[in-house]
Amino acid sequence: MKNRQPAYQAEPANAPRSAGSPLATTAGTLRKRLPLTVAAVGALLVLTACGGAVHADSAQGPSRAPVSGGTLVYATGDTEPACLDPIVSGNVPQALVSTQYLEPLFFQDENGEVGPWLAKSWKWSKDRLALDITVRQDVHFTDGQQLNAETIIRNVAYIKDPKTLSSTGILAVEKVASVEKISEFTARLHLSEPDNALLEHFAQVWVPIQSQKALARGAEANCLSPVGTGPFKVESWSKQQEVVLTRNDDYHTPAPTAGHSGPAYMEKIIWRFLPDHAARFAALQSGEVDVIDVLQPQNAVAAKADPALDTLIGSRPGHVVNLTLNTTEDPFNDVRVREAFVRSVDVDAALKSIFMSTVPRSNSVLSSITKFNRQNPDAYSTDVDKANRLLDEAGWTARDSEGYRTKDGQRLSTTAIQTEAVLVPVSVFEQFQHSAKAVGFELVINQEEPASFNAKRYAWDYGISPLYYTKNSPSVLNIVYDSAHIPSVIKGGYHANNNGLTGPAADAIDQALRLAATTGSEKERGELYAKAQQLIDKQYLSLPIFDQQTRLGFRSDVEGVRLLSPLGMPTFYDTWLDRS
Amino acid sequence: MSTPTHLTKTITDPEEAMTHSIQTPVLDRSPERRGPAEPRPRTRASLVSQAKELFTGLGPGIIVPLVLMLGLVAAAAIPAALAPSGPLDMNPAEAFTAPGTAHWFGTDESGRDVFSRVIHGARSSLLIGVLATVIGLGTAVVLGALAGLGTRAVDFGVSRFLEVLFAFPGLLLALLVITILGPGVVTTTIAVGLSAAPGYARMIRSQVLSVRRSGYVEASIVQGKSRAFIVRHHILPNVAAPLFVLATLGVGQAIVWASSLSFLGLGATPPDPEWGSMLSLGRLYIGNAWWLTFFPGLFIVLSAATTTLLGHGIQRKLKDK
Amino acid sequence: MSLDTDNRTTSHSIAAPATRDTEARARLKTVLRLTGFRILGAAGVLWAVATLAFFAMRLVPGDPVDALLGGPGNNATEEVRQATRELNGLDRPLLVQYGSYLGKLVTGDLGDSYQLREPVAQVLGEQLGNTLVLAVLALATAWVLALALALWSARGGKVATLVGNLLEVVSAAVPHFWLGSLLILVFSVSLQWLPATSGAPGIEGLILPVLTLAIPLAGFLGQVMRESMLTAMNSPFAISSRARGESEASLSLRHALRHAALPGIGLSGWAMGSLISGAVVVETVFARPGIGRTLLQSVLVRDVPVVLGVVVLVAAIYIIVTLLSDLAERWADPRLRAA
Amino acid sequence: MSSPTTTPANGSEPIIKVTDLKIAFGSKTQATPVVHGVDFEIHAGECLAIVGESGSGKSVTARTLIGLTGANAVIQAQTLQLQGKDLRRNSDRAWRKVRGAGIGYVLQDALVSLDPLRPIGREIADSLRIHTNLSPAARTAKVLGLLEAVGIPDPEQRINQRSGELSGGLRQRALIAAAIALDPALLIADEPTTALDATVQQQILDLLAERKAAGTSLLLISHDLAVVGQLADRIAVMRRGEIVETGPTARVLGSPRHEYTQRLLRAVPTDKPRGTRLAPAGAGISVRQHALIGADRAADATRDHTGPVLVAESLRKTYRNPDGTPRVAVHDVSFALTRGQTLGIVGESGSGKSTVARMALGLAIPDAGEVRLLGNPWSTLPEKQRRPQRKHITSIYQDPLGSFDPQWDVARILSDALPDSGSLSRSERRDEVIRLLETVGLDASVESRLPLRLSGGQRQRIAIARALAPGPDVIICDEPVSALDVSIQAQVLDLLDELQREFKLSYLFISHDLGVVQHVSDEIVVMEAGLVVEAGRTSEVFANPAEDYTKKLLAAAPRLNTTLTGGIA
Repeated sequence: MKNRQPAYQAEPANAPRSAGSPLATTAGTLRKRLPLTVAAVGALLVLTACGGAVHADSAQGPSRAPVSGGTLVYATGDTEPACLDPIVSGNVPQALVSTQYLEPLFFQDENGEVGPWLAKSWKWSKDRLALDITVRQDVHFTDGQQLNAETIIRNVAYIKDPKTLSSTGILAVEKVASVEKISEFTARLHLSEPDNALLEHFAQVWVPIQSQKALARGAEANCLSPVGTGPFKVESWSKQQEVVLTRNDDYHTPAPTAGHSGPAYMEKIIWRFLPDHAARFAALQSGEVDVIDVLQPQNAVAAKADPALDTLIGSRPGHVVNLTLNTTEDPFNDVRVREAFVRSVDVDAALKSIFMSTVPRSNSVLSSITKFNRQNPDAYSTDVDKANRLLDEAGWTARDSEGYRTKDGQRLSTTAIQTEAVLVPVSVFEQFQHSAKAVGFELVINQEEPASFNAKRYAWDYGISPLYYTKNSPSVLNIVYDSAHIPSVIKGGYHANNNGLTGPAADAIDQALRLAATTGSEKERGELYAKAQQLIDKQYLSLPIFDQQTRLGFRSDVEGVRLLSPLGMPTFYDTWLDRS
Repeated sequence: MSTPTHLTKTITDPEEAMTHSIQTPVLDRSPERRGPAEPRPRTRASLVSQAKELFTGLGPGIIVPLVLMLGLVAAAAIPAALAPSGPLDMNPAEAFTAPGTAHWFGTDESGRDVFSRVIHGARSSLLIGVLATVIGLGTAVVLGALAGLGTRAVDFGVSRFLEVLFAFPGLLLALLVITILGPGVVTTTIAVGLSAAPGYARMIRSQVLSVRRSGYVEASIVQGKSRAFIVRHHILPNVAAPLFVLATLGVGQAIVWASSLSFLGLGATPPDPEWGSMLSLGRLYIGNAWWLTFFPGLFIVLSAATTTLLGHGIQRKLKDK
Repeated sequence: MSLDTDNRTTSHSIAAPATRDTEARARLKTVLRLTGFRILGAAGVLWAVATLAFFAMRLVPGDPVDALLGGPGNNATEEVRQATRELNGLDRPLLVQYGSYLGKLVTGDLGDSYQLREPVAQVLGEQLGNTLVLAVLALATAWVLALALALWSARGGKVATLVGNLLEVVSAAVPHFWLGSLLILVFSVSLQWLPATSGAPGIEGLILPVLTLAIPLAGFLGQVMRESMLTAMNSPFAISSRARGESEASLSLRHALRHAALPGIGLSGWAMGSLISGAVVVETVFARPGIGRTLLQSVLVRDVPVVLGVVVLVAAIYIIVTLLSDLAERWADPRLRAA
Repeated sequence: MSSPTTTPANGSEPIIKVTDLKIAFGSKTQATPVVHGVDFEIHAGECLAIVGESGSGKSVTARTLIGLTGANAVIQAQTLQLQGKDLRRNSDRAWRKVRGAGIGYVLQDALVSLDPLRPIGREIADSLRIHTNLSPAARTAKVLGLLEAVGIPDPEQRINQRSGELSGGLRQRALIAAAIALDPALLIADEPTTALDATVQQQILDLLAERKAAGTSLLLISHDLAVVGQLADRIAVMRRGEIVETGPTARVLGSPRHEYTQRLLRAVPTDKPRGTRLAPAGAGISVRQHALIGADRAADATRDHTGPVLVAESLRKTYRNPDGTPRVAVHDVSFALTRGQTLGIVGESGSGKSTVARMALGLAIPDAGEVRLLGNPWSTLPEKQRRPQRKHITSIYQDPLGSFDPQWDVARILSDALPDSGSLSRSERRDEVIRLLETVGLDASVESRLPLRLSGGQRQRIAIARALAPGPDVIICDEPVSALDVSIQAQVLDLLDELQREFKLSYLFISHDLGVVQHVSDEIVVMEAGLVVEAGRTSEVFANPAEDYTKKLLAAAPRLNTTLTGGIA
């Protein structure tokens, strides 16, 4: 490999947040040193959100001046979106591609600070129940429509229309009761209650600003060719094959972190869908494609050894990839058993072997780039003696013929559901199964296909479930840990909270989270989220494994590949091909 | 998934049987082929020599696959005696060791010995193959016998039903079965078995029909034998022999198809070593650790080819007889 | 039993030239009659297939609403889910849904894909070409490979027979995904001769997938073809031909090849089915768009209309190919025409 | 040891000359000899017939002349010359030049000797393509001429047909046309008329006679003395790889010198009165088992039935073709079979005689008319009621092997055929099996064999034993000797005759072979196209056939010159 040091911005600002964590890495070291991770960001499971921070950008101090023109072939390992407009549903695969042609109102930088983008300025009312947003006056969508206050009104209405079938977007504007036009370029959002995460929501590509003219065509047409203000526009979409994006020649609204201004260098991007990991990497190796994502750890190792290939890996914000424990039934209704399980398995060994040391461990339920994350290695370290002690205390003292612990004739056993598309490969479970057995804990692995995986998850038919939730805000905790989101323990159906904890311990967590969401003070918000994390850690509701990541592999002659905060999605605005 | 069955079409197809019966007398008339003037008498005393004759009569066409098959069966029966370590013994520190003296087939991502896992995997892979074939043949025998022995209406009904099943390509049928029942070894076995069933059934039907129309069944009717007698003493025994060949040929294909389902993520439950799922996991590491893909694949090919060769050998043997 | 055959030949020998026209017409009538029956039967089979698949998909765990909402793992609220259900008529009684499905099916309407949000007919139309190109090329390649191997090994003495037999048996035992992976490893990654995926236009992208599909099939066809080729080479008509001074090479080309091809033609229907099964795997390995991948994907996300569409389409293809191969067999083998 | 060398018909160079030809099969070190040194020669325009039974080595000898003996054959000869050229050291290429051009070869079974997938025109044109430089058009013209020459009507249409679309006779003609395409000096015809109906057989023989008249030398291979008698100038009788006797046809047939030749001639049933022994005494079987179980036991009321044992009244049977059109196999057939007598049914293939047999056996149910057995209803009964009566009527088939379950040994086949097999003890049953075997002249040791391992004659005897086992009144014999060699046929016919007299059996004897039917039948029924053409006392019908069809049939039947055969006796 070409050993050029990437001009990856080192981000000291990032350090305080993640200081104290062994994870504290600069982007510089991340790139290549820590090519990450695992499996498919099965968009399938990806949830979404707001808040949080950054990570990203990349690219290199090129040896020569950027060249304009050419076609970039990008192969994604994520599933093909059903709709190119991320308002409809709202998942990672949509975010990946729509980052190239859609832009939100605000820009959230790597420190979690929100700044202007399509919006020029904003102003909260005293009671924080109204927000005035003034947009730039010089922006036209690629269909000629000018950006104005009406645009915001139409976009919010579109999101809220039940026929649009929005999932992520509708959650983001949940608190927005109505929108009012103040002037040609200023709109006022009226809220039903204060929402600390609202600006973060409007900094997501899942809540982009689209041409009202285009939206008026209806969801079906809009899905095929959403119209935004981004550096590229959707040219065509051959389902199950590729999306073709062409350059927006009038582009002049780059994100604050962009490396240049004016139109993008690439003339065209072919966005191909290649879900098979081996095939995708082989395609990169043979030069059929220029960039791939969902780069497997073993392939990252191979890319490292290949001078023709480079890698770029960055974390995504939100709830980390974790094993969520179902507290609604035996044996995880006992916190001692939950901790014993967490203490018995060796996450580090798994990361070292299966991921070939390419993925850093997470010791927090929040991603290392999410604001207010609090790494807690003491809580999640392996400690077999303690696991044994806890299980003894919990009454699992007898042993059966196979060496498993029993209580009242019942074997200490739990079932993990697993599916290809989630980020935790089955070999990790196999190792956990092996180490759990050492303390007399039986772990049964149920491999499922995505649909039955979710069916079981909805029905609470699991002991352990691998999960994550992408959102650029610590408020992701409100979604996945608030006990209000356990609506259907019996009935089945979607539930954001998958640990199912109720009772006083849950009440304490709820209280901290709810206060954090509405408090007017950012400092207090930080303290409350820290407290909530502490409570969550203590209850051992989940075992954090690693951050979700964007993992790119690309040909070494592709310059200027960057990840865009806050979601860590790749952007090809600065990208050019060093091919002569 | 019904592949092997079609290969034996040559012997079971009534059309074919007709051409044979036309040709046989011709061959019989050529002097060098003319039946033995005085066939060797068989006495009980010569049991030993008979056994000897049986074995020398087998030829390498049967002996080589037979020996290989015995090896695989041994691995399935007493894996612990053959494998240096347990299939689940982990040592993450030794992950991805290349094949060598310590680990003949290398180690996998959790540091498990691939050779031991391949040996232990023989049991589930062979079991899937055998059971799937048993399920397929069992279903097929019922359907085929119904069609072959039943009235015209029953035959019509069953044949149409088989046609419908045929219109689902094997993997499609298996996919549906698995999505309904959920993935796992048992389901895979059932799915593979069921999807092979229509092919078998069609052949059993034609075999039953050809026996039913044979001269000896007619002779038996003339003797006043009952239907039940004819079914029990003529049809069943004469349908059973080709069935055995079918089964042998089917096992190999069942193993291959089961492994394909494992590849699609619908197969065996981890951490049980099963060649298909080992292979499909190993395929992710094909650029880094080829041995994870190569050896399980090799054993799938080996066992499938072995059963096929064995089936062919027996088929030839039956034909010669 | 032999009476039937005897009778037939006698009637032929008696047939005067004048009756031959009527005879030909009668034969055409027979073919048309049989074809008519087959078409009726085909419609019945399609109906049964659609019905079976329809109810089977209802037994499958997992909620089709997820497919409508962007796949399993969407975080739609229960209200949205219910709205979606109503919007798509999934809240109606099962039999009503079945009735409306059948009603649409008769008019050729396969419904709209839950996940892709376009008519199933359009989805399949886009994908069918890819898979057919792959399958037909693979079938042709398998034929060529199998015939070449049969020709070579049937004439080449003991060693060639053994090697030929081994090659056939082993290729027939190779799982597609393993073969595909190895081919990619060798030809795309190491040698970089051929692309690993079929995205690129042109023939290069097809070579590896076609080979992956063709080689195991060639193993099967080869076994059958060689068997009938050997039978032909040892049959009285071959001796008869040798007695006219025909050389072995010419004999195998002029006589045996046809006989070897016959079972291949007869197996085409089955081969097509197995190729479509194989396409599910091969299209996944080579990231190639097509019916197989669409099927797998739609089964996994419970995109019911697409699954049903694929099932019906594949059944139709199977029926058509079987019909064609029967006709081709009758055309190629006059013995069948008489029967 | 070999027979005296043939006398040249004239002084010219023989077309083919063979001396001391030895053929063995197997490896060089361990070869099984099949032909032990035969000599013969054929001159221009001459026809030599090699006659022998299966296994005599006659076909191998013929094939050796064109170098197609087989891969593992070891051949030695003092002389092997075609038109003076030594063939012994021929290379493969040289052999190919001989085949088709120098020697034309007509294989025995035309049904399978033409490629079913190629038009006969192409098959015939092959020799032309291989051995000449004729253009395709010229070849086609020549083929048309050949088709004309061998008497195939409408050559323009037939040229594009495949063997499956032709009748047996036309196929054989096409095969001959292919063999004579290049007008070879020698034409070898290996059993050219086997499996053909009598009338067709006669036409083929006429065709071969024409070729001979045109100057082609003929080597005729046959098992049938009557067939070769018409055509051959000289006959060589072959047995176990040796020529036992050679001589001019009239002499060999008229005053055979070798005992084997005499035996063969004696075995020909044609024109031999009913009851004449065909096989020499000692080789045949005399029935000693008077106490035949079945006969004893069957002495029940039905035995007392006087009048015909089997009566058919206006039988009619229609089958359906694959395309759904009806095909009438039997239009209207009536007959009555008297106890202790044989009724012969004779007809060519497709005449419906086998369907009649099936209806008599209750295997096919007549659409109209009725079969009565021992005066009782038979064809009208439901199968369940027919079953207990089935012991009264049994059958013997043309293909005994096909009528035996391949997995059953002889003992099981026979003991299974015994009536009430439940009431007999194991050893009683075994005794009866052995008595049955002895009755049909077989050694008890065959009881443990599979039928597949028995010779054709032995198999047919087992079939007869099985038919006897239940002690029947009527036995339906459907072409029971068609697949047998002459001498075996003679033994089987003798056996049937003796059994009939011993047990007062009645036979319905179905055959296409007029000679056999004439020999065994008291009365005959001549069938054509599902109809009875003529019926009556055998002697009368044969002496004074009333119908044209019968006359044609009788005329076509090959027969030995009676005055000559009379000389043997």
